[in-house]
Amino acid sequence: MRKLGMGRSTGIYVIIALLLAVLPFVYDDRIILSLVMQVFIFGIFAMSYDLLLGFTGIVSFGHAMFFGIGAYSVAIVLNQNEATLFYLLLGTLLAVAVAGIVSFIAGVLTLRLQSHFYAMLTLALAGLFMVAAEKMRSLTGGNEGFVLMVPDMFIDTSGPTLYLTCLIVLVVFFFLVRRFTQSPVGKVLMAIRENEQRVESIGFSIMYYKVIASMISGIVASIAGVLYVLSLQFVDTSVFATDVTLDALLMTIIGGVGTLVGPIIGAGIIEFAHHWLSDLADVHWIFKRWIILFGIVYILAVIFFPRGIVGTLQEIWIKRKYKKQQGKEATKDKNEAAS
Amino acid sequence: MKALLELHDVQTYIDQYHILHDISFEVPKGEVTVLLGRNGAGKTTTLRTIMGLNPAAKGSVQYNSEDITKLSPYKIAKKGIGYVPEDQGIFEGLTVGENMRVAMKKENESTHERMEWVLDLFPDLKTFWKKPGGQLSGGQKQMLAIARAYMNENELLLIDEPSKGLAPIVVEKVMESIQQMKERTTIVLVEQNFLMASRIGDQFYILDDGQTVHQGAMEELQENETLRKKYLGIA
Amino acid sequence: MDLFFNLAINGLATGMLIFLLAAGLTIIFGLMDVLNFAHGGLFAWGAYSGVWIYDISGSFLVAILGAIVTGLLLGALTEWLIIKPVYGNHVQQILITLGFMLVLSEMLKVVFGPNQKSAAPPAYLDGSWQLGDVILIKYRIFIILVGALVYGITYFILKRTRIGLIVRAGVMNKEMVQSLGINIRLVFMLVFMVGSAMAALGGVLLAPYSGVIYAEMGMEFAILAFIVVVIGGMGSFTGSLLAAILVGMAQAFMAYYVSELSLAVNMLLMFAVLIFRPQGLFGGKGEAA
Amino acid sequence: VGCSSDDTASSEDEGSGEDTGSEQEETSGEDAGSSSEPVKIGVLASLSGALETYGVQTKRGFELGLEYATDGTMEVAGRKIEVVFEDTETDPKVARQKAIGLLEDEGVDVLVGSSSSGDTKAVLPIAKQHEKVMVVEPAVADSITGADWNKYIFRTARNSSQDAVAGAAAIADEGVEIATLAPDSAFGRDGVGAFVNAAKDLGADIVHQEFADATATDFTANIQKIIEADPDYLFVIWAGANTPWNQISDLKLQEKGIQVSTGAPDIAALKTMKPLVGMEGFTVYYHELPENEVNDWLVKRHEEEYGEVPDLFTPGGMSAAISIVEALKKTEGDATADSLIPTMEGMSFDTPKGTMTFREEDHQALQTLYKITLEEKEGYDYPVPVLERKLSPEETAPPIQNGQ
Amino acid sequence: MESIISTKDLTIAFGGHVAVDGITIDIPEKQFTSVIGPNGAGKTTFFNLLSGQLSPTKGAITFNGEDITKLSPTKRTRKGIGRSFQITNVFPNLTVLENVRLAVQSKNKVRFQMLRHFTAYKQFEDRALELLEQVLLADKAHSLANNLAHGEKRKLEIAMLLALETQVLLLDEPTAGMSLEEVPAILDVIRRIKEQGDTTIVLIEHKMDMILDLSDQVLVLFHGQLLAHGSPEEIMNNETVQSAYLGGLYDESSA
Ligand SMILES: Nc1ncnc2c1ncn2[C@@H]1O[C@H](COP(=O)(O)OP(=O)(O)OP(=O)(O)O)[C@@H](O)[C@H]1O
Ligand SMILES: Nc1ncnc2c1ncn2[C@@H]1O[C@H](COP(=O)(O)OP(=O)(O)OP(=O)(O)O)[C@@H](O)[C@H]1O
Ligand SMILES: [Mg+2]
Ligand SMILES: [Mg+2]
Repeated sequence: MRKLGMGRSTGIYVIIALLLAVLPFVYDDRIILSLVMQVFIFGIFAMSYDLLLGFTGIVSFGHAMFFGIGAYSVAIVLNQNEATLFYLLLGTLLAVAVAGIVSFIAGVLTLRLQSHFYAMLTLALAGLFMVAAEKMRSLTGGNEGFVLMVPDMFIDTSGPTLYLTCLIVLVVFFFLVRRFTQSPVGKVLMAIRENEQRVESIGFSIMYYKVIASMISGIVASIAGVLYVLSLQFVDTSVFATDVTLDALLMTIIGGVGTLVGPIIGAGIIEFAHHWLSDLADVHWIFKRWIILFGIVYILAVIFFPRGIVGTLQEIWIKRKYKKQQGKEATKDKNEAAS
Repeated sequence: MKALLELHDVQTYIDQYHILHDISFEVPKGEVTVLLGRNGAGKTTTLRTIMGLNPAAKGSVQYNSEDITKLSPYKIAKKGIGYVPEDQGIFEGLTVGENMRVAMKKENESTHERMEWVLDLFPDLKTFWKKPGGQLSGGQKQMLAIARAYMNENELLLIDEPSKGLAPIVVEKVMESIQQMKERTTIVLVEQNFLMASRIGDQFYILDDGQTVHQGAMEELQENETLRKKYLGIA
Repeated sequence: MDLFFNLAINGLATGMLIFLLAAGLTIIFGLMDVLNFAHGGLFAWGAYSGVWIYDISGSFLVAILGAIVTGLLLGALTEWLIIKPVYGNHVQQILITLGFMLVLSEMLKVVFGPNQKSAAPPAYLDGSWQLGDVILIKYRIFIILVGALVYGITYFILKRTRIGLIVRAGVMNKEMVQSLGINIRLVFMLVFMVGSAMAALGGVLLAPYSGVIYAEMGMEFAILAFIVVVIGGMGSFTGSLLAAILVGMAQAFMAYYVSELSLAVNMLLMFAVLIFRPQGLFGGKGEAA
Repeated sequence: VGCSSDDTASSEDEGSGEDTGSEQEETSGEDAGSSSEPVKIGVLASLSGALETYGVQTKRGFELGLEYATDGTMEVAGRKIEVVFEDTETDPKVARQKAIGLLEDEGVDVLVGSSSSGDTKAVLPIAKQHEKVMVVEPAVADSITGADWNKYIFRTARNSSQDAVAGAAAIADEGVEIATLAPDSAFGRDGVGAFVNAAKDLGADIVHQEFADATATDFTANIQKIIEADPDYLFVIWAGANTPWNQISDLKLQEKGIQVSTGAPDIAALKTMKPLVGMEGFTVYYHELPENEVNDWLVKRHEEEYGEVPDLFTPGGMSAAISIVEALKKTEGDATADSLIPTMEGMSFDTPKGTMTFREEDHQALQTLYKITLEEKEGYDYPVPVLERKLSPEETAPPIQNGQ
Repeated sequence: MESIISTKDLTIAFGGHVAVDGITIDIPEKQFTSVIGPNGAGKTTFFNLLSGQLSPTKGAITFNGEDITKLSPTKRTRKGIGRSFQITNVFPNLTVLENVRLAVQSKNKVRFQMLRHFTAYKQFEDRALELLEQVLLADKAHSLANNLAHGEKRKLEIAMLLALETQVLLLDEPTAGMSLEEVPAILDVIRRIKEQGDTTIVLIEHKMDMILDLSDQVLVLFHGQLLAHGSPEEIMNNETVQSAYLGGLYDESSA
């Protein structure tokens, strides 16, 4: 039965992905399309965050670091060489390598401690990366960043090529990460989230698992950074900012911690809410202060959807099932009593 | 005699789960009432409902003829009800001494006397006075939980499985202490140690699947083997 | 030597200012285990309301009191509306307090206008004394004194009364504390109000210090406060004081002697502490004081 | 869906100044070239967030500029002018999205913006892709007309180098010893670099360069070092909220014979500079400084409209509007880049700051800057910039940095 | 008799307080050893040392002739020392079935498989369900562990331990808080394992009847030291044990 359910959800995801893939050919509001593309990019990023937070129970306050590593690796490689696909791939490999190494080190240093140490260490590291990007001005142009050339096929950032690339990367990583979370290793991660000490005493070394989670998460995040810089054709130190981490965090929480689709939906909600609320500025003066409304959305989300959108839906679904079951049992009891 | 505590048709939900279906019983003043029943029968939930920690959705809890069903836990506690929870409720980061201090509503002569009495009862607590509660052994935690509840002048004590994890000699001490407390305090006891329950209980209720299914005087249960077999699975 | 004194005194003053900022956070975080990202917002509101009151009343003392009252009121409101539903859940605390932070900062612009505001110390705290080549800036000495006072009073309350104990117990096991007849909800609210008032006090004192206040100041300084709390050891009140002073001093001396690294001082300090002494400089047994 | 922006300030609400462009009809962005169609201008500015004040100044200036340049008709060469303002939120990502929206969904012919250099840089490549002219205002980074420049980019704002040259002109002279203090960022470093060159050209000695953490609250160490260097002047380049002014005065720099000099900021920030009364420096604009009709009109209209005087970047917004309208007059309404670029290269136009000229090589507008002293004045709650002398466009012309 | 675990002068001190004090003991293979002693005697701490949760300040532990004093708990579990905990220690937000399945997975050494779906390991699930049947918890298989009553959690704890199929089982008060009715069922489970005869069991309990019923040998700890050591009968008749540990209660209960 579970197998069947799994197949069905996969089917639904594939259909949604296909619908999104034809979107740019039937709908030509470029601003919406580029917004959707941002949702893909931040969906990947938030998903990587959820792998840490939702599945392994690790909080990071410096996840932007990996995003920034991805962005700067590609930007610098493309800027220092020719803007060809080859160098793009090379930059991406560099991003993955650097993100992998940094997440490995951060993980090894702090993951044996309580989880907020990882949070704070990554915060510190992200800060140091930001300063480094600022200081290495010959490479990075300092905090004002630089405009970069991208391979020809991606020059039209609002065209379908980049859009489809982002979508494909999202879909691929979604299924990879999902498979990962449902693998035996994924199950151990969830167990670690629940009770670390107990995981050790049933024979798993938690350090390996936490470092694996940290690395995979960091690498996936760096891929999001790569796409981001492609979509922006510009990079500056703001990619390392705490705001970026907080965005991922908010997307994850709003969508539903520990659900994988949740963060992607969260990314969609935040990007679109942001867009629409800020666009309303002329309808009424209050919308000029749309940030207030945005903040209120967060507050209401916690109060009414404490487990995020997807988490809350799941909960409702489970409750329904339970009620039904109860109902069945009750009628069964009655029947028995009657006989 | 007027009952100190009465539960009428109490029903309790935890989240969406219907845990207590129909609990009714009376606790006469000055006696020890024992709740018995298998794992998951709802004993702990019943005590929590009385304390207001899982308030009843239907039915009522009367204390001193006053309806306390919907009161918040601290108000209920203030009315003179003490509680020893099943999981001991130790403040793990606070030392033994601090655990005791938090529990004391006020400090005066009588609490000092009580303190001495309690520390005589459980000398271990004195030894480990400055140790964080989280580092105590299982049995020591249990002692601390009981000791805390003894610190105040309570009219009613709800005690959930006090003998759990205690060495036989300490179990005996706890029994004695409950017997001493009985002179001043009414007690509701959840206890799996039948020997202990039968020695200090005056009357019993048996819970099953969230319902009170049987009640009687303690002697009745001691004498009636079929009853014991039926509800408790022991001879 | 004069140079050393100048740097040290200014470092100390900066440290005390950071401490005032972090003190509320430590209390709320250390005692109540609440990650309050709106702390910076409360701080900014303290600054704005204080400066506003100073402008209309002309009395710095009234301004300070006004900021404290603002802090208390906002603290009560925050606890009641925002924090109450999320005790014990860090993830939700982050989301809801960040949301509230946005509201608080942006409301500043609605109420006080979007421009930055200037603030100057009152005449009796303006200027400096010169002793040889050592320059004592009056306002900074004042900050050091206020910081010491706040520390002393808070330390006394935490050590000498049952309140600190009750709050910590309440965090470890709220149900049990309630079962002991304590209205932990009320206690939490009071503590939160005090923490917010400290933030507001920090805000109003910062205003003349840096000469200017702006709506985004909250977030900027809140991160600094968090860093100090971590360096000091989560929840250690004395730790925060010492860590704040350390950060203040480090900023002053690093800027002088290793100015290339001055951008990274805070992060490097935190990095070093996390690697070599992860429980924080003064953290240990979860002592609140 | 629902994203078509309604904030077009069309001629209907001319003179109302309020941005209630509610009667805006949908316009298709296609073939904007035909002369019956309105010319559409998209303005990117930080209308919320940290740079909100700058964004609002630009917006007001731009609206008034159109009004001025078209004599209130909001038409040029028979074509109506429509403006769409978009808020970049000082976030390059948003800036870019908004720019794409303006170009592709709104079909604007010319872009203007924006308040931060980062936002602007993120938009430069899009202007190029879409082959649309972009007038940069008020972002200052040199690289916009330098390394990151493309031929579609014009700038009415002054750039960092111009600031620096003006700053140098205000104080540097043969044998004068100068120390600098600036934030440790690209903005600060570029600015100091340009200043140092300009000051040296004028014969001054740079005795010390100090860079400070822009978010720091304590500048004691930095100021100590400057005191030790014992210059005649301290030239400060500062942007950002935590200002060093209080400490500069508390540590008695002036009494130690060190004169402080800097660029005067907008009025809100001037209020924080009370300790610097007497300072010599320069400014981009202060409404009492220029003497010309355009400025008189601006000050008057601005006071009517908003009840306050124009501020630092208001004339910039106005200049951008004027430059576009003037260019369109010359092309007779042809808003394509092909005809606008040659027209605008070398074009001179009258602005509240006097005549500006887009330099042919890098499209940077050469313009007047002002040497001032800050003085206390009756009726002002901030130190008032008082004119010492005008620094002519030629005098402040920055080096050409785009390799042309 | 072969000994499977031996300790030599095993000692641990927390600050000044010596919780386990120079214990030298051989635990015979495939036998049932019980550990008794007053509260705070150091029984749980002794277990923590054996299973690696704590490392000793002094002394050594050998397992199957190999020195394991420095090994992590994980390594020791893999080598064959499994334990249950005195305080309930499960994965609260996973279902009962998942709790057990994780242990089964560990037993089968599926550790770093990250690409196959977990349902590909159907046999794990079957085995987990089988274990839940054994401890009378099958009907709760799909509840969250968090929602179990106390006694039910104890049973889950045992199921997880059994899933590891280790050579040695360290049981720390497995039946504390379990209802009278169900204790016999759990005892049956333990007894069955004992009768299969290939597992070494070490049990901490305060229920004397259980100890008497099951044990081959009994260790008595007192203030961290090994006070006595012998057959159940010998121990019951030891006067010090009588007065310090049992008090009067035991006599009556056995009577
Ligand atoms: N938080 C909860 N959510 C859902 N169900 C719960 C929760 N807590 C308890 N239950 C269920 O309620 C029932 C009664 O639990 P309760 O703890 O009252 O039993 P008990 O009689 O005290 O059992 P024990 O003797 O094992 O302590 C059990 O079946 C348990 O699974
Ligand atoms: N982590 C620790 N830090 C400090 N002291 C500890 C720690 N763990 C245990 N102790 C102390 O060591 C002593 C032995 O504890 P242990 O838990 O081994 O007792 P036990 O024999 O299992 O008792 P019980 O029957 O009550 O479970 C106790 O006094 C306890 O307070
Ligand atoms: Mg129970
Ligand atoms: Mg024990």
